[in-house]
Amino acid sequence: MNTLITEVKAHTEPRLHGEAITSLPHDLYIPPDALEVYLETFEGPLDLLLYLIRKHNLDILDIPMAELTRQYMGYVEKMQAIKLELAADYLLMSAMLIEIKSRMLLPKPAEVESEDDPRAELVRRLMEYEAIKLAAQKLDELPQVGLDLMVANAYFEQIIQVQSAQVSMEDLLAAWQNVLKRASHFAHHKVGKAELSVREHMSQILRKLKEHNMMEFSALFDVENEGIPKLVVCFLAILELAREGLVKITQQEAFTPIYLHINQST
Amino acid sequence: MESNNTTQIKTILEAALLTSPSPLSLDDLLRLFSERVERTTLRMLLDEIKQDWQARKPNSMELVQVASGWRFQALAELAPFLSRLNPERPQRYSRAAMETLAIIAYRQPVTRGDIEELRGVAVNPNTIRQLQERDWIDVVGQRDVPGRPSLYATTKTFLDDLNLKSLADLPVMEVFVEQPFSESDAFIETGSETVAQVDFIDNSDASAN
Amino acid sequence: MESNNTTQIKTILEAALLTSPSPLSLDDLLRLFSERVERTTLRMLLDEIKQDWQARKPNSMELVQVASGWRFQALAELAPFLSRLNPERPQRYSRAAMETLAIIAYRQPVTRGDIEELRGVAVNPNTIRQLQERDWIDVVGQRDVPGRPSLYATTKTFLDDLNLKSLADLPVMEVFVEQPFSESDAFIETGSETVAQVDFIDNSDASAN
Repeated sequence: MNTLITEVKAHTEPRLHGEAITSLPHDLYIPPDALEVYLETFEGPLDLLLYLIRKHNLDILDIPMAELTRQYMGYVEKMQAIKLELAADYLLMSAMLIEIKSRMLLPKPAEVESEDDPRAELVRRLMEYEAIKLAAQKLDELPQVGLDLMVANAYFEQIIQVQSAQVSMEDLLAAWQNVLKRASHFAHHKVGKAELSVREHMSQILRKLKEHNMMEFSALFDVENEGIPKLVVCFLAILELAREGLVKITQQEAFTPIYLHINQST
Repeated sequence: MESNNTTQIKTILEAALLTSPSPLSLDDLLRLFSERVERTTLRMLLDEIKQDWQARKPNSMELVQVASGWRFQALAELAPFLSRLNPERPQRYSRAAMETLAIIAYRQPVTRGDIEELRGVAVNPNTIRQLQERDWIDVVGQRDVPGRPSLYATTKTFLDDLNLKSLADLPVMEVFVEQPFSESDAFIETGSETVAQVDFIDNSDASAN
Repeated sequence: MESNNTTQIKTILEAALLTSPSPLSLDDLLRLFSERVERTTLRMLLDEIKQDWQARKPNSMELVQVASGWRFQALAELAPFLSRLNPERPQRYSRAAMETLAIIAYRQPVTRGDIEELRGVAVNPNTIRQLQERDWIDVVGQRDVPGRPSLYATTKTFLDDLNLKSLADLPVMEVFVEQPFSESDAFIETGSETVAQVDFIDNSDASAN
C-alpha cells in the first residue's frame, strides 16, 4: 500500500525529472567487451531480476516495480543488441513486469489492496528461485565421489561361476510358435506328441547306428520290454529315416537279415 | 571357535568392502555368507570394523554408510593427493545443471515443465540427459496430465556420490518467510530510500514507454 | 620430522593403492607427490607397506606387484566368498538360439539347412556351438546329400535339464489346426500314441511335399 502511494506520488510529482536523466543506471554500465560474457552469466530472467534486486539492495517483499522494470529492460535491450539467444524468455518477463507495473498504477478499492498486490506472484517466484539457486550452490559445495572422495576399489580375483541360461518349456514353446508363425508353408501342419515320439526315435536310431555303423533291423526293436505302441513308433521312425535318405536298409536276399546303416553313399 | 568365526566374517567383510567399487548393502553382504549370518551380527561387525579403522594409526581409509550401503573411502584430507592420479575426474556441472539438479533433489518428483517454471527458462535437454547418464536422476513416472510428462527424481547413486544417507541429509534449503506486503517492517525501514528510487525511476519510466 | 613425513607418504600410498581400480606404476605413484619423492624411497616404502599388511592379523588384503604396477588385492582364500557378490547373471538365450533349439527339439534330426529354411535366416555357427557346449544337442549323423551336412538332435541332458522324461513330454503345439476343436480335444484325452502316429504321418508327409 505504501508503495502504491509512493508510486502515485512519484507519478504526480515529476519534480525530479532533470535529475533522473543525469543519474541514470550507474551500474548498468559495463565495459562493452565484457558485456556479452557478463550477460551470459545470468541463468534467465529471474536470475537477472534477483541480481538487480540484490545489487540495489531492494526489498524483495516490496519491489519498486518501476525501477526494477526499467533496469531490467535496459539489460534486455543490450542482450537483443548483441543477439543473445535467450531473448524470448527475457521478453516474456519484460511483458510481465510491465503488466505488473501498470496494474500497480491503477487505482484500487481500498479494502482489497493488501491481498491483491500485483507483485505477489513475481515475489513468490523470485523467492522460490533464489532458494533453489542457493540450494544449488550448497549442493555444488558438497564433496563428490571422484572429485573430493575416493572410494575403495581394490582388486580381487573373481571366480566366475558361469550360470547357464535358464530355459523353460514355455520359452521353448514360444520359440517354436514363432518359427511356425513365420514359416508359412507350415500352414495346416499339425505337430503333436506322436510326431515327437517318432522324431525322438529317429534320433535314437541314428545315435545307435553312429555307434555301431550297421545294425540288424530286428536289433532296433526291444520286443520284450516295449509295448506295441513303442514298437510301432520305432518302425515308423525307421521308415521316416529311410524316406529322408538318412539310413539305408539292405537285405542280401529274401529272408536273410535286414541291415540298417547310415547312408554314406555320396 | 566362535571368536575365530567372527574374525573370519570380519575379514571377509573388510575384503569385500575394500574391493567393491560401489557401496554394499546389508543384503549384498549377507550374500557373502550365503545368508547364514544374522543381519544384526553383520551390523555389529560393521560397526566394529569402522571403529578398528578409526583406531588405526596411521590410517588412510574410513568405513562410511551412504544411501545404498557401506563403503570404504579415503580420508578426506588425502583426496587432494589422490586426485592428482586421476586425470579423468567427473566434470563439475554448470550452474544451469546444478539448479536443475537442485530442483529435482528438493522438489521431486518434478516434470521438465516444473523446472522451467521455477527457473524461468527452457531446460536444455542435454542437461537432463547429462544427469541421467551420470545416474543421478531418473524417470519415476508420468504426471497424469495431457502429454503425460515424465516425472524426475534423484537416485541412490546421487546420494552415494554426495556422501549422503538420505534426502534428509541434503543441505537445508533456506526458506524465506513470506510476510504480507503492507506489514513489512523492512519496507518501513528502507522506506525513504524506496521513495527516492521510485521518484527517480518513474521519470525514466516515462521515457522508456 | 622425517619419520612423520614418511608416515604420511605411506598413508597416501596406501590410500591411492586401495582406491585405484587398476595397478599403479612407480610413475603414477610419483605423481601423487608431484615427483618430489625419490623413486628408491617409494620402492622402499611400498615394501614396508607390503610387510605391514603381511604382519596384520587378521588380514584381508595383500600388496602385490604385477606387470603394470602395484595393487592391493584380496587374499586368494577370500575370493570364493567375494565372488558370491557378483554371480554371473544367468544368461538368456537369444531369440535366434531359442528358435534353433526349438526346431531341433521338435523337428529332429535336422541339418543347419533345415533350420535356416524354417527360420528364413542363416544360422549363426555360434548358436549351434553354444547349444552343443551345453550338451543340449549333438550330431547324430549326416544327411546323405552333397556336403553331407550334420544332423542335430537333442540329448538326454536337454531332457534332464528341462525336467522331461521324453520328447513326447514337450508342450504340444498345434498351429492352424484344420480339425474342429472337439477332435483335438479327443486327441488329448486319448493320449494314445498310436492314434496320434497316424495323424503325424499324414501331416509330416504333407509338410515334406
